[in-house]
Amino acid sequence: MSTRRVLYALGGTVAVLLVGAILHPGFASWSSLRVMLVVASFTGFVAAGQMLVVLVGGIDLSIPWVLNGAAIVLTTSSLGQTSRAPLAIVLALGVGALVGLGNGLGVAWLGVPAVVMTLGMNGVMQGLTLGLSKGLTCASCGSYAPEPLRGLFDGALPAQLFLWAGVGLFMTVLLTLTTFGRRVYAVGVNPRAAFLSGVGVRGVTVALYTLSGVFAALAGIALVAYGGQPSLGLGDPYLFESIAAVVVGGVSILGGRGHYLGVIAGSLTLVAVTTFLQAQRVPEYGRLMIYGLVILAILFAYGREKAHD
Amino acid sequence: MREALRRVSIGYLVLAATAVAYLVVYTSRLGRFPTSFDYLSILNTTLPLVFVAIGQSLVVLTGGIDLSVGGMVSVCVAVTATTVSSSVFWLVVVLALGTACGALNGLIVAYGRIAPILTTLATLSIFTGLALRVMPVPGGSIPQEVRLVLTNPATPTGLIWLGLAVVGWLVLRRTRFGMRVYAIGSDEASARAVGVPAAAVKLKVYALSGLCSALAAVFYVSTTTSGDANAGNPFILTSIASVVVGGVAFAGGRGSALGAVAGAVALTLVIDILFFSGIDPLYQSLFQGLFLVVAVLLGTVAALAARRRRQA
Amino acid sequence: MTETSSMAPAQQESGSQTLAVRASGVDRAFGGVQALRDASFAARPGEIHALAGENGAGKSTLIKVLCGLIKADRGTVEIFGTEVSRVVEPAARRRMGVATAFQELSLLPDLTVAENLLLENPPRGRLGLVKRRGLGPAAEEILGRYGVDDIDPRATAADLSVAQRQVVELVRVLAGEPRVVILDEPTAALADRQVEWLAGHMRQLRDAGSCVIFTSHRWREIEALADRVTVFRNGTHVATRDTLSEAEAVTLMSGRSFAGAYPELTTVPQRESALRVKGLHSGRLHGVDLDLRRGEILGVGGLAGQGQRDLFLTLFGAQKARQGTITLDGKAVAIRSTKDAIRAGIAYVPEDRKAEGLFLPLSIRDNIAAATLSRRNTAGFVRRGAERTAVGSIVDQLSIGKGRSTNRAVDTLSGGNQQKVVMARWLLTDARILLLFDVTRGVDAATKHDIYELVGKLAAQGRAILYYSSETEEIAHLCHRVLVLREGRVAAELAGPVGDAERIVAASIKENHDA
Amino acid sequence: GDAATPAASGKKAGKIKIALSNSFIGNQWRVEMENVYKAACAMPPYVDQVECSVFNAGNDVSTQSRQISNLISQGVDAIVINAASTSGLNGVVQQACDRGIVVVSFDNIVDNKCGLTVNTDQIKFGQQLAQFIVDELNGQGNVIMVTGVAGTGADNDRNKGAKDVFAANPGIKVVSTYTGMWDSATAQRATSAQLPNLPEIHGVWVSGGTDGVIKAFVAAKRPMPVVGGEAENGFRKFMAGLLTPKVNGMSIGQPPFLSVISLELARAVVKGEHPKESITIPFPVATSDNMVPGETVFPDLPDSFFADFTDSGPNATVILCQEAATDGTPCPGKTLDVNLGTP
Ligand SMILES: Nc1ncnc2c1ncn2[C@@H]1O[C@H](COP(=O)(O)OP(=O)(O)OP(=O)(O)O)[C@@H](O)[C@H]1O
Ligand SMILES: Nc1ncnc2c1ncn2[C@@H]1O[C@H](COP(=O)(O)OP(=O)(O)OP(=O)(O)O)[C@@H](O)[C@H]1O
Ligand SMILES: [Mg+2]
Ligand SMILES: [Mg+2]
Repeated sequence: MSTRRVLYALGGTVAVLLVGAILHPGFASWSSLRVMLVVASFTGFVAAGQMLVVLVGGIDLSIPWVLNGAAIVLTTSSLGQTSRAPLAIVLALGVGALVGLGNGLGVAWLGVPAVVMTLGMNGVMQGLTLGLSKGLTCASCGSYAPEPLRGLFDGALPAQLFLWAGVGLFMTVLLTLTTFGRRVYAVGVNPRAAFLSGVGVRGVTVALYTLSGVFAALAGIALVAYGGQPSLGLGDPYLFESIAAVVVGGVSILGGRGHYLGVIAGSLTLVAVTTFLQAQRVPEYGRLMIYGLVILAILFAYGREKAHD
Repeated sequence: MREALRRVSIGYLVLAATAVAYLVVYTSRLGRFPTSFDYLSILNTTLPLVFVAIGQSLVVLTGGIDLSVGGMVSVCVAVTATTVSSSVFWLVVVLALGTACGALNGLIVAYGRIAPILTTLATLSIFTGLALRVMPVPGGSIPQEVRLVLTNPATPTGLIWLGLAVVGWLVLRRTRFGMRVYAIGSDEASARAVGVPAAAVKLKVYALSGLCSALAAVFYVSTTTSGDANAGNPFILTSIASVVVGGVAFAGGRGSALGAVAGAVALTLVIDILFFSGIDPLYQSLFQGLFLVVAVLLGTVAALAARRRRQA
Repeated sequence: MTETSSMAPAQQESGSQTLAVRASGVDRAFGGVQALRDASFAARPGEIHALAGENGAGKSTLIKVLCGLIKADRGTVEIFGTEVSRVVEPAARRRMGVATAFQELSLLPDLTVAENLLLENPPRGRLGLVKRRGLGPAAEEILGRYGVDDIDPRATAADLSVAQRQVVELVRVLAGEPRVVILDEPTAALADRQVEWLAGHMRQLRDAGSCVIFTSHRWREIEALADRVTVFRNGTHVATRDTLSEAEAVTLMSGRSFAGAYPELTTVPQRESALRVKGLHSGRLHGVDLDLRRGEILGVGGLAGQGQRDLFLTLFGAQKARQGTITLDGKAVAIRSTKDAIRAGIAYVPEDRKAEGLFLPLSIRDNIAAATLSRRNTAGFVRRGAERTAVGSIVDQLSIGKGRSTNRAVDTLSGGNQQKVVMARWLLTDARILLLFDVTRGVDAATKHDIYELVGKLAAQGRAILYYSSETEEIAHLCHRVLVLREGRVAAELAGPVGDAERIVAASIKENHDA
Repeated sequence: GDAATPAASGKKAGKIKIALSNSFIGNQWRVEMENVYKAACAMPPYVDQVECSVFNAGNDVSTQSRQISNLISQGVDAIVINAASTSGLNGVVQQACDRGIVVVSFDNIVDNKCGLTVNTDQIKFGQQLAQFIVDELNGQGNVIMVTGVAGTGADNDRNKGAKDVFAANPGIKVVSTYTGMWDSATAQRATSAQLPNLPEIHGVWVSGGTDGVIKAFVAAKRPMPVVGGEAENGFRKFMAGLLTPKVNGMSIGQPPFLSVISLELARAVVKGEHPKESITIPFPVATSDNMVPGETVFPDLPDSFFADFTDSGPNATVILCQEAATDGTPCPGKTLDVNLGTP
């Protein structure tokens, strides 16, 4: 059932690329594809976390400022020095994990609806990030992300793509081969039954939100590596985009169904559509409208809920 | 329903608490009570959010969510600001436009069977594009007479509209349609099974949300006196926040639009509280985030306590 | 009305007086499952017509097609001679006088009883607006008309017990005084007294000229109530008869002959105590003591809603106890979560398999393995080979799904098989204590029989079983001992097999006849 | 109802009250703009004459208009505004004007004519950068335009100015136009994605996010075009040759010190030292040839930092130090001189 949706999602990507290649020669060339893959990888990272919480019927709206906060932690703690890079990465991921943990505890233990908990957390992170850094992404330093990180994007086959493949492998293994993955789907499909089967529903939920924070932080690290330095508002584009990637990737927003492979396809589809429209020099208003229509078309193709009968 | 009443009253409680806090920080800061100017400006600036929140609460009551309110408000603001100065008749067109946008959402959700959050995520993009098309640069205007009738800065005409909105909801609540909205939110499959025409009701609910967005747009243009194609964006999250603070259950079926109205006013008051308490502006969003979580947490705790009491 | 025939009713009765309901040539598939194939059915006004068949025979599907909840892939449906196949909308059928109580209840959990009853026809005041203050009294009046006085019309539906919900659902259907009444397993959650109550109203409607259609897995109800019986098997009409013996019916339903309802209670409980409970307070329980011995099947009887569910949930760690001690194999234990319970060797099989047991879209294997994941866990990974073996053997043992792949989603299975999947999950845990809560609810006769035998076998293996059923008869025959709960306390203890359900009922209501 | 208008009751003999109402603080430019405002307030003459306060509104018009209403209640003498919407605050600004409060808006200005504005000519911004590109390319070549946030006045004006210039030069071919959302990261991603589909590019016109665009060219190993862009420190590092490759470019920035000029205008108007007139200030312009570390480019500051927080040269409107922009602390031992020009 959900494997079929993965195929649809991949089909959607291929269709968008084909249409692009026909209307705009060279659009689907390897060099173009490679860049789109790199750009899509950021969405892919964020969407990995978003997918995990969506699988249990949740949602993570705190992604923008978790991402941004982690990005700033990375530069301020590494000061651009290679020797401090490992520590900085751990710290940045740790921030993501900590915030995710907070979200998870709020949702699972305090029973705050996910929308509220994560929306509130986004505000909290924004306030903390701005207040603590005084708005300077790297307090009086001109340093860049440490050299090894910036190397992620060099070469004909950038390491970033391997990193994304690694994330893909991790997600797939986690969800399909581990007992944790089994529990995730069980909780997503029927939390009450999962609880009565001895699944630690709260624990699973907390773990997933924590992972979502980690993935947002990972995206922050990748974006800093990509641009050299963080900026304020770095994460803003990724909120709705991560949700869109998840659903275009065939994950059911109601929980319990979906695979990360589809989300990879979904991320690529979205980037391809945007890139194509910009290449066609469609004005901004047209781009927004067509983007919306494409998402609708995809939803009509395979995102429909079961008929009530 | 008593359960629902209890939940709703959380929204009122939060409102009461913020109102008290507002009075306290205001008077301690300025050494006097708020004047009619303050009340009027609170009223007029809240009105757009109040309307969006009512629309949003209707959708949430059916178990859905409407992210496209931002886009609908933007389109309607753009059209209002560009046309109404030529003829007031355009106000009717704006309301129809909003309703049509909402009905489009409703059609897709109810008959296309696409989850509300996804539908409205897509149409948000479409409506925002449309708004940009109508109004590439901010500007436009609204006739002074319209302004005086809708959001008069000197007399509380806004109260009339707020009152009408409240009465509108109370009437709606006392129609079979109103009962059906709750039924669908409570359990859509069951509601259909007992003869509720779920698709038709949802279509109407989303259309009403569009109408509310259009009304919000009209009031927005009336308070600000001109328009902007991005005007609607902030309403997406603030309307959701209002609904939640107002005690409407996200799963649907529980709560009331009046709670959402209370939530909207409370959120506006929080801005004022933060203003007068002299919080470092860099930390402002931190407190807004905390407020949201704490308000909802209180609601959850109270509901839990109520349940305990009843079971004991 | 004396002719008996196994011809399809549609042909049989064409040309006779107007039929209330007529379906012919109906096909309906769910994904890969053909729930109805070329199914026919007809019922007349002024009769009570029972629809019988095994789990998954397609009864509920037919009913959903009749009342316009789902569309037939093929075929026609007529209501009082009017073709309605094209309009798939319960509201439209309601206007034609068709009212239905569904197998999975359709009360709206967040609405009050009053709102549920009056949703589509609320009392109106001036301007045609709903009189919200009138809802309560109006609902009280309706409930009163049906002699229901123990349900507060202002209570939220979600707070009612299953039986109360069933009653409200039935009142909602009956109160419309419909010309066609369809009741899908209306008695599954009802106590005997309530079944009598329902039967009275069904007859009354019949006598007033309505067509009453119902399904049940309890033959004695069909026998007592039905004017005619239609039997379905594998989604097809098999026979419609005026009279039918149970043996005949079983043969028609299952295609095999089948005798004897309850297996004999051959085992004897061992001496050692497996589970001892002292002074348990939780939910509606106010101080329950019990001692469950190994190899014993201990029945928990009593009227519905006397705290049975609280007892089971608390023992399983799904509900907090206010007070009391639990001793396992002589050692005091604290069971704070379902995880604790499972680790201690306790299993709970719930009544409501869809809501509390199954992960419908997941595979049979995932469903069965769900409670024992950590047993086949190496460094976080599932040992898939071991899982396949373990699940495979239990599936064979319980003959689930006729030997087809365990990769199939559980929602493609019939109700009986789904119930077995839940049982299988718990048998895999090797639990020494089984809490079986109304596990035969809505299960067909053949599967029920399988379950009885299984329960006996499990006891013979030395497992301790706490058994609750909404069918007192079952408890009377299956259990070594029966505790009767009343108002959260053990009111009586009967030695089993009790044999006569009346004794349990009597003990349930002694001293307090309107309880 | 209180009979006295709030403004009248709030007025005191001593310091005058001037508040900054900023629509949001989510980007570097706004942070610097607020910092220099705070720094100025802590320096003479403002530290003695003015009681300053700063408010942020989360980019939400209704929040900002609540704050302005509250400022009216508080009885401030002047309000300095960077608006969430050029049109959205007209109503409340009118109310402030009606109560005799001086309103000065800058950057994202308020339409309402009753308020004063301190601004730069955004059409000219677009023209000047485009003209630079045209000149450097001798009127011949492929150009891409990276625009800002659609639907805003500044974006529209900048694009219009540039388009006019490019259209007037038939040898220039605008081969691609897309939005960078005035954000380096977004601009970098969009440019990266477009480049494989584009022919050789000779000139790039950027409304904002310039360093991101350049980084995308670097990553794609494309020949570096002539760049006309904003005043991001990262861009200027490329222009100064501090980052490779050295970029031939012109950098014009919307200066963060607009807030300080607005503060001065507000102060002067309240004190009656300046007529109630709006002012337009010239853009600080920098080109690759006149890069001075510590003045127009800052090696020790982030790329996203706006390097035009201070004006320079003999006709400078205002001169500020680095701490003012980074920490909002006053420049050591200095009276701040703001040159509003001759009215
Ligand atoms: N929504 C559904 N999706 C998939 N399969 C279904 C669905 N509803 C019913 N089925 C399948 O259709 C077949 C007929 O089911 P139906 O519910 O009609 O049986 P039934 O005779 O009512 O059985 P029971 O006595 O258990 O209620 C079964 O195999 C069942 O699993
Ligand atoms: N479903 C009901 N059943 C019985 N009594 C009810 C019901 N609903 C309301 N009442 C009674 O009617 C009176 C009026 O209720 P009211 O109109 O305030 O309903 P409400 O649920 O508060 O509506 P809203 O959701 O619009 O706030 C209350 O005193 C309440 O006790
Ligand atoms: Mg009320
Ligand atoms: Mg059935």
